[in-house]
Amino acid sequence: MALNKVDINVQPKEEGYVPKSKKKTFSYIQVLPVVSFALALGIWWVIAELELIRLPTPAEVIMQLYVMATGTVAGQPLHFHVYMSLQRVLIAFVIALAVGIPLGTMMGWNRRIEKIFNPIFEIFRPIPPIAWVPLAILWMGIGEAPKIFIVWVGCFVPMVVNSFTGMRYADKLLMDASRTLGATRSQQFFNVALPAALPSIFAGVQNGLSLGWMCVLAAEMIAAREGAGFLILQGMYVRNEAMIVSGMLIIGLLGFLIAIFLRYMEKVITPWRKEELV
Amino acid sequence: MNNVKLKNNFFTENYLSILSLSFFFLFWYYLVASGIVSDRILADPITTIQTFIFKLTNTSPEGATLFQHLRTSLILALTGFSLGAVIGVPLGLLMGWYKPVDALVRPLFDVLRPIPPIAWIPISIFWFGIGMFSKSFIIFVSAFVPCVINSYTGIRLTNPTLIRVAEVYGASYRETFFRVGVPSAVPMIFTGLKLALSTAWMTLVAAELLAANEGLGYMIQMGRRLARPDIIIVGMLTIGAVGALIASGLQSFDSKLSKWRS
Amino acid sequence: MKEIIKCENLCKTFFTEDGEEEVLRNINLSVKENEFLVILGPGQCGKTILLNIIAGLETATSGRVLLEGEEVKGPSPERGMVFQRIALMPWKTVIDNIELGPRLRGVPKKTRRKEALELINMVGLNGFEKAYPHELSGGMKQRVGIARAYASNPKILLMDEPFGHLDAQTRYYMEEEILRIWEQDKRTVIFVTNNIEEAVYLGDRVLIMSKLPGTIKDEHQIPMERPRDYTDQAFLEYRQEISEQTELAL
Amino acid sequence: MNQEVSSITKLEEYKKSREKKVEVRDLIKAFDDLLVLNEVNFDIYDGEFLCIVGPTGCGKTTFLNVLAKLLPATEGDILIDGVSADPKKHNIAFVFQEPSCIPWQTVEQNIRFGLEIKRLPANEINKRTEMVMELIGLTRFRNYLPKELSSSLEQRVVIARNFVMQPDIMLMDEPYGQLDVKLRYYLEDELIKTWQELKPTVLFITHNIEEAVYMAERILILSNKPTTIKSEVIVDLPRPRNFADPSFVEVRDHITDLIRWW
Repeated sequence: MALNKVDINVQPKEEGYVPKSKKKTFSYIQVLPVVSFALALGIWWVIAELELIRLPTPAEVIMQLYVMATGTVAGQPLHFHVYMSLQRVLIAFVIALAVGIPLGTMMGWNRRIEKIFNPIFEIFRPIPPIAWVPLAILWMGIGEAPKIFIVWVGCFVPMVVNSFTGMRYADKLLMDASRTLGATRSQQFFNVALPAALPSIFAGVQNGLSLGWMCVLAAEMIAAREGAGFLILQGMYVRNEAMIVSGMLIIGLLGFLIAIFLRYMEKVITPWRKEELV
Repeated sequence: MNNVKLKNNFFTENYLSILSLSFFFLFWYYLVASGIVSDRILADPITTIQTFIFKLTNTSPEGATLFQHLRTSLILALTGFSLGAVIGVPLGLLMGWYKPVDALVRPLFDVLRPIPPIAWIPISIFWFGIGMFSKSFIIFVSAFVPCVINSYTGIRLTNPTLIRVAEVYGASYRETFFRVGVPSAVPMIFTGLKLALSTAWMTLVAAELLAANEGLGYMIQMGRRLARPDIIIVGMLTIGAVGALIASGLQSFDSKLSKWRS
Repeated sequence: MKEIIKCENLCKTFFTEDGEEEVLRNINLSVKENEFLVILGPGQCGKTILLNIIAGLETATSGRVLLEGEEVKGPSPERGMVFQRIALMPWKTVIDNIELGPRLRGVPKKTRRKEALELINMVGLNGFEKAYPHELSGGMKQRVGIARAYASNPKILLMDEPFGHLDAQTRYYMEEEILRIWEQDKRTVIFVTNNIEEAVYLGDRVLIMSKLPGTIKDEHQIPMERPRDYTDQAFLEYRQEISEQTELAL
Repeated sequence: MNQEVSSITKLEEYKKSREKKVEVRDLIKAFDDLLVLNEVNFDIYDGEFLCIVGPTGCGKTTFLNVLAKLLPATEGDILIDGVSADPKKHNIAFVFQEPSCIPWQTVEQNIRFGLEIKRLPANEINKRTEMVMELIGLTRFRNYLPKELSSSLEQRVVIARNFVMQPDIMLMDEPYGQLDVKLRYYLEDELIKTWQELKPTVLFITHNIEEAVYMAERILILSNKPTTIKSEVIVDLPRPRNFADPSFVEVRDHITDLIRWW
């Protein structure tokens, strides 16, 4: 079959190279995700029905979600628990932002500030935020304060670390370029170092938020009367596995929404970056 | 910008750090000694050191020496961590290399991925009680996810030219996986391992705070119950130091293995 | 013609823990107004460091750099620089990158915007004002680098192997482009390269540097007129003559 | 006119005196409906140094990938010794334009890479590796990592890795495109010396006409897209050739007229 001799003068974009053996499995790939979901649901249903391990069937989970959404758990409606968790994370996150990023950037930009604060920071950095729970409770009882403090530690450390590396390893070439254009030291800070460090600072914000989200769950499981973490622990105590699993799905969904929000914010704050691969 | 002074001794370079550290410890000591902060909620540095030495060999008050706590925690963390790595890394590599595996596993993985490892504690205790197995399972989950993600990214970033080099010499797609794909993913695999380790170490503490009768997490929990801030601080600093030690071990192993990177 | 830049026995030695490394040894050169001077040297011969010293990004161990007779310390907009790794601000659009110099010097918005648009036209980037660097090809990015240097209205343009990273075909084209831009808005140029053909194609005069420690080994006037042809007889003779002087950097 | 007649008879004599090694039959390559290679037909003779001259972006990388069977042809085929070319059965070598050293392997391991894929016996691999490292002067660098080599040295390692395969056909995609003229001539001389020593069949693609005339026994000229063979020229200048001598310049200008693509 003679192909039509197409007279193209525009520069053709040669197809991205795909190793030849990968290509031939293209046909049934689209079907697989559907298959795997169906498979997963099927397996879940079978295990639940046969009581191999105490696992609620998907139907029970949906029922549980409905019950919790309309009724109350430990005296509070579902959205209240979710609201409390998010509120704790938000407060801690904002404080961490206000303290962590300036400290990290200043330490990265000025050696003297680094020499002063870094040693102390290095003592506390390796301590996992959840290890602060006992001391926090000892200091602040079991109200809101200790939970917000734990989440603050979780958000604070990655923000400082990433802002520091972002500033310290900002591309020297860009600094030189700005100097040849007549930039003063402070102009270099605001016009070059800070924007160049932005992606790394933002990575710190992302890590901080996901770590903070983990910490609020831990804090709520150890000493709380409300919150998403308390929800799933409560499910454990009343031995209602449907409540645990639905609680986990809610937490997973919230985590997912936070991640989507952050990816969107990344586009807003650093619109000039290429799409990452994965 | 001019050339570095030939001989810069340690003191002139770091006098600021030494000053700030000593100020920090003095301030900490002053807070407790002067009674501004009661010694029932904060222990001064001297007491902390004394307790540290005491705990090295004594089991009181919570029933195990520091070493026994550390041993329990390490065994738990490292079993969960190595299981997570041994299963997570190969899976991530296979997902990144073979489209069918990616299409099959990816949806499941993407559903479970946003659930933080700590959220697995209740269901794990519900299923397996509060024994060793339950906590190892939780730590396995916490280490498994970062290993899969970073190995997957690592192999996806393989330089396509190197794949063609192997294929031109007649290497099958499978052989290219071992000769080119896996070695080029090694640096990212290590990034995943380091992340997995820190997550595992943190999840361990959470699990031990909730349900344990030995381990560093249990020790600091008991410190709170017995109003012994010195035991809490000793426990916290040990957790931090050991975590940092293992991380630096992994780092040196990593820099040896991927020194080929520019 | 007036002398713009003069270097008087410039030396540079790096002092590191494991001993001293002498990089430049009494470099003496002077560049006339609107002269296109090429400094040609093998890979590691300190030519980039020499350029950085003239630009004021690095200080010499001894010797002086005089701009129109006065000694200079530190960088200044009169000495515009074009870098091998291009060094555009990835977060700024093309026009913002070009306006950076004037903005830092406090030039009012309207005038610097007008100048920037003229420069974009001069370097042939019409229509790409709002593009980000990662959307541009290598050649186009370097055009922005050139426009940015011109925006500071420099007395001298310092170019550090600006086409070193481009593929062969783009490189030939960019060599023509830089000459076209230079003819349009004449400035004194010091162009550093390790490519002999590029040196013969571009330079009024070519200085050849030896391997480390870098010294000026030889000087060649290239009185051919422009635009020159890579394959014409005289060009090949100059190329051969200079090729024999340069040291092979395997 | 006679120059026309004599060049045809020269071509016939040239072809009669040699044995066919590679045959390219009605090769067509299209991405969806975009035609890139348009019925390409030519033969390559055993032990020949054939150059193909074409503008950048005339689909020469696709052309080489199809020849090396890295990319399936839409129509037509490539035969080696009469059999359809297959990287697994035949020894195909490919020097890519972009750096293709295996970054985590030393120079010696890089050179052995292809031989190990072909599963040659160990002593044969050692013998050949030592021989080619000696021939191309890389013995001194055997334990260097690619990141420690200059770009020209790295390219020589890649060339050594391909020569050592004793390939049926060695494809070279503008390996010296980025290098300075002095360095390029040095490496071209080295390439010719190695080719004369080991006698593989070489297909060398470049946009630089002077380079093609300097090295080739025969030159094929590609048209612009969609790519086809425009014309064929025999270069029977004695070696070593000199770019300044009149007969060289005459051949070079003749080819420049034939091309006229810019």
